[in-house]
Amino acid sequence: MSAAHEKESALTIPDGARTGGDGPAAAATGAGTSPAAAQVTSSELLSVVASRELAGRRTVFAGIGLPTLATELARLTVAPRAEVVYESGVCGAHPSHLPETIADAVLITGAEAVLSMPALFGCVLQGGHIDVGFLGAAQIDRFGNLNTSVIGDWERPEVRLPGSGGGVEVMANSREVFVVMRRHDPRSFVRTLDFCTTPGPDRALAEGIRPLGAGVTRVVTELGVLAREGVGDELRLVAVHPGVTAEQVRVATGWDLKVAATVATVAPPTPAELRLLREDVDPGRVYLR
Amino acid sequence: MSAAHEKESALTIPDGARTGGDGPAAAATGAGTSPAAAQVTSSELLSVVASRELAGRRTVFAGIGLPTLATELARLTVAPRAEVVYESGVCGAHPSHLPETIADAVLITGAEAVLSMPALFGCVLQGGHIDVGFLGAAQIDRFGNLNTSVIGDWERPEVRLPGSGGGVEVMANSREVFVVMRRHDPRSFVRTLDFCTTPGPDRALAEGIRPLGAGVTRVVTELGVLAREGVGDELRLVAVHPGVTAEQVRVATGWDLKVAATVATVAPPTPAELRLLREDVDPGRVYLR
Amino acid sequence: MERTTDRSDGPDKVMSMKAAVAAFVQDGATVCLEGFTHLVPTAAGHEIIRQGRRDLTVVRMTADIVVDQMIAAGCVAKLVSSFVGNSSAGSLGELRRRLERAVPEPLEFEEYSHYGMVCRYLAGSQRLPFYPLRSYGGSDLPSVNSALRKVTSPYPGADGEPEQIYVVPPVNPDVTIIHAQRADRRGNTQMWGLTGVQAEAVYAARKAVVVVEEIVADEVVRSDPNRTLVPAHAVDAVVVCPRGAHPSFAQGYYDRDNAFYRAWSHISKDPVRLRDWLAEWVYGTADHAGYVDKLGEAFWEGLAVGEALSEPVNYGRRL
Amino acid sequence: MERTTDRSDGPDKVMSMKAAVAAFVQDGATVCLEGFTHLVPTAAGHEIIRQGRRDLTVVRMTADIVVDQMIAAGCVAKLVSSFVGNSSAGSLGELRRRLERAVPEPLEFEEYSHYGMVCRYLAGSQRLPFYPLRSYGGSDLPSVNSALRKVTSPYPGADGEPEQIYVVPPVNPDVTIIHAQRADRRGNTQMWGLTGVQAEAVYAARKAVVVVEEIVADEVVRSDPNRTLVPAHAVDAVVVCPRGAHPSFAQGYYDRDNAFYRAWSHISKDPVRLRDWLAEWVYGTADHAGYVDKLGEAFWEGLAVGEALSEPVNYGRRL
Repeated sequence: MSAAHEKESALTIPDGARTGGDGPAAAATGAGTSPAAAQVTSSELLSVVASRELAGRRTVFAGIGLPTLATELARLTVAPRAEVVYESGVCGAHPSHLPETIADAVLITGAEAVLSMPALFGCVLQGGHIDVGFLGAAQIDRFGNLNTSVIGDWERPEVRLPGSGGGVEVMANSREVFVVMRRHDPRSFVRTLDFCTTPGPDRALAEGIRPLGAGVTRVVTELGVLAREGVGDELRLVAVHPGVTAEQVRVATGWDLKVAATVATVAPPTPAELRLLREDVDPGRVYLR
Repeated sequence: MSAAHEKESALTIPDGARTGGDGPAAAATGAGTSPAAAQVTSSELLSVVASRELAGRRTVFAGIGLPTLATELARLTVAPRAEVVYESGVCGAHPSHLPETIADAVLITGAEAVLSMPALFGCVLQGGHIDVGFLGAAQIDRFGNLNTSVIGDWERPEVRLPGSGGGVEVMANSREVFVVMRRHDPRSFVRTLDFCTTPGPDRALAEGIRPLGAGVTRVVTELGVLAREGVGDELRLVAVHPGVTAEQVRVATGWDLKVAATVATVAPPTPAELRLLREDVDPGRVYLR
Repeated sequence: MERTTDRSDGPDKVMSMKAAVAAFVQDGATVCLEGFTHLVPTAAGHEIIRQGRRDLTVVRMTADIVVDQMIAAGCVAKLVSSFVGNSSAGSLGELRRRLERAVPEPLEFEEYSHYGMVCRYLAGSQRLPFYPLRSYGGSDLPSVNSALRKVTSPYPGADGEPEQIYVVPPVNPDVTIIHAQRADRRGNTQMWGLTGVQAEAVYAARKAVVVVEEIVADEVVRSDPNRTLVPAHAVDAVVVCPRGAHPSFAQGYYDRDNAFYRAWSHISKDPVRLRDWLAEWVYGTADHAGYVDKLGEAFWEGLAVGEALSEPVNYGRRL
Repeated sequence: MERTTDRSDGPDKVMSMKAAVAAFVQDGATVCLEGFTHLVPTAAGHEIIRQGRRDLTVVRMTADIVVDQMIAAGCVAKLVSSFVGNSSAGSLGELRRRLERAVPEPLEFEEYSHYGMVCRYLAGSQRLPFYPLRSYGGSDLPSVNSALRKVTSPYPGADGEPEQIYVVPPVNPDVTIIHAQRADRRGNTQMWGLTGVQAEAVYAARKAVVVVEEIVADEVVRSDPNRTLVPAHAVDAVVVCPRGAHPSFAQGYYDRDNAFYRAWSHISKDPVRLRDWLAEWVYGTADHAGYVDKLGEAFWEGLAVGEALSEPVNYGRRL
């Protein structure tokens, strides 16, 4: 099974921890994390970095896993009023247990509202009520266009992936989109997508369709953070994790990656962030393993 | 106030009884009803005749008043499985009291389903689930096109009527439409509508729009019954009440009314029909006065 | 592992009717008031009258008593509607004078059918450029309403030929005001009985005000999330206003005042009587609580309803 | 005056799963199975397998385990879907073999996004020639799915220029099968928790089968008419099949069998193991009651849920 195929959906970040092989050791020895981060798992690192990007955001369309962890952490830190809207139609969930899927029964019991699919996709998402949508992908290109359909040719693919789910709609209708990619390598960060399932606004505009949002504005990876302002803009490296160089990121990227004039170093997760994440958000370490 | 304006809606038959002046005496002395019908009010007569036309029909889209009485009576006689769907969204009502409006609280309590407007108009009506829609109108023409908007010019009308309500949709989407017109006179049965609010299928087709149903197939009046098969067909007189002549009906009609080769005489309401209507359907005589 | 913390935060949006109308209804605005016979936001309309708003475009499927009152009070420059009548009880006197004789001044009127209005809300709520519907073919309505247009389907019709269909444009009111049975303080709104097109009208609007019979504890709302037809993220203000739908009704709270519907046909027929009515019942009351008091408890007892409780359903709890 | 008679008639539509599938699912038919993770009509899919249906076009937003099983059993010629994966648990082995290597034979696949599928149901349920949505601009999906087309809006866009938008065609399945918590004998169907697109999928279909956890008395349904998402007039058959959504869940009745979701990725990866599974659990059981018994009560206790009752609401009674 290819790495790409491990995703559960376009809305769920592939979580290596859940299929084994990505514990603290992997993070510590992987991409050259600093000593300070050595006790931090890859899941924790990505969750913390993504949470910081949610400052000031209100409505987040997210799948289970890292996006939910990031949003829950953000609610405790930089975005106290952030609300997760789930693709299943749940708004204002107050789960008694950490949910295992976006449709987990514990998300429904005690929720503030459960919407039908037409209301969720039509009124909430297409209606423009989502500030940030989280997406994952098998492949991403320099403009943040995404492939979640196939590796290889669509008609006879090498790997058949799950497809769009609501990914096309999240991209077209959220004000901005965050992508979390655990693996940062040239197989995933590609010059040309095998298939564009989920187009960003540049591709839409080229076809004469006016999108609502900016498309992908943040890509958080094991190596750093790529950013993009909106229409016409390319992803560029704006931050690296401690110990990672810009050149390492460029080599791991399948196109000629632009690098910001000043590349920041991502501040390692603070003790406070880690404590909240570990003790409050996911005390059972369902996703933080 | 013009007679035309007394309608509560396109879905409600004007009920003279409710504004006074149409008791048994009026019916008896009005249009030359037979001695046998002398004890029968106009409301009762129209309800009974309309109920018979519902034989075999299942779903009836109806307003309060005569259409409801007719459908309730039909459920007890010729159409035991007939169900009224109300414009307010109520399906399978089991009211504790006779409802005074299509939105009466007693229609909701104990109902089988209450639908939103998008579901009612989109799925039930436009979706093609209605066998018979009942409509009223200020004016009707020979093809069953209806005016419920204005008497006179739309921009500065002599009388402003309530307008379509859901009448346009009932006509466009019901398999057939029954019209009950208490008053049969040239002011209501007109050669040319002042304004066509609610077009039958002929007018729709002339514009290249393909309607679902047959349009108006029955018009029940104080004088008799007009019928029409569907697209391309004109209303023609098929039955008269006892004591009424075809010529009387033609004189009361604003166009050169076609008359069927054989004009039947409407069988007067039977004692059984009257008993059901009076004792079971409307024991409080809310609409039967 | 059971989680021990819960974060029911988010802003409290409760404000007075006076403050909500002052904040969200500006002169010249497009104001949608929805509620199909049931849960008509009458009290909000009265507060708009009290605050003397002008040049409003009012969007409402069934333009009924509250619209006639707002027109008479001089608040309304334009009406967008699919039924302009006093329900089953007769006429709207002021509206007819305006449309038939431009007395005391003209009223702009945009006429639809019910589903045309529903589709405008659907398009507005879904941010669509248009919404198709199988109405209007052969009608004279498109001749007096240029918003009713046609598109050709890119798929062949049932007969293999190209197919045309009418469409309506979205409506995106500056503010939508609805009345509901209950909400929590952050605006999660629950309604039952006839629910009409209120959820879509809220989502179509730039701002939304929900007027409720009562604010309930978060736990009440959260015991039945499927009953929440309007989630908090779509709501800007929650106004507590018991009996605010009178003379219409609130299922399970009070019944319809049919006598007043019948009376309105007479009151509104006479411009002087209509203005006297407004002076006494709207301008003469400080707010809806004053209107309710003025009607008196004996009156409200006449509209009281008994109990018919829904059977609870089980949402389940992880063991 | 209070009325003393009531007429709760209409046809009883209760039938066995065997009879319902025999009557409503024909070889070559377009069969919609809906339920978004929640209330997946698994038992119906298994009965379709037992009866050996062939050449079906299956329409389902989230093609998951039951679809993989139906494909493996040779029932499916074509799949119309917007997500082909084993939920959060991995892969659908049979589906991947078909699409990646045409092993043991090809499978026709029509790919959409979720909202594209929703809009196909909306168009189908509303008898529209198409439904517009703000998706697909710039996507490669239209290059592999010619059903995705564009129309030009007859209204100018926000910038005053003409505006194009993608549309999808209606889907009108020969039969839609859904699973729900409860219905009355005539088909008034009540669901809570995630309700997805089931109501629209039913209205879009020529025939509709509702599978329920339980049949309840008319009075239970009628105590809460707003909970009825599918009225009787849209339903052709009611099948009582407790635990018929396993391995998915029924809110308030039993929880999701997450272990089986995870197991399916392994089972389906091996064609022999997959066929053994079908032999044992589908062909080897006479009906869903047999499947339920075979799993055993201890198993079901593991999926049991506790009580979290909705607060009743008052519908009111005229005094």
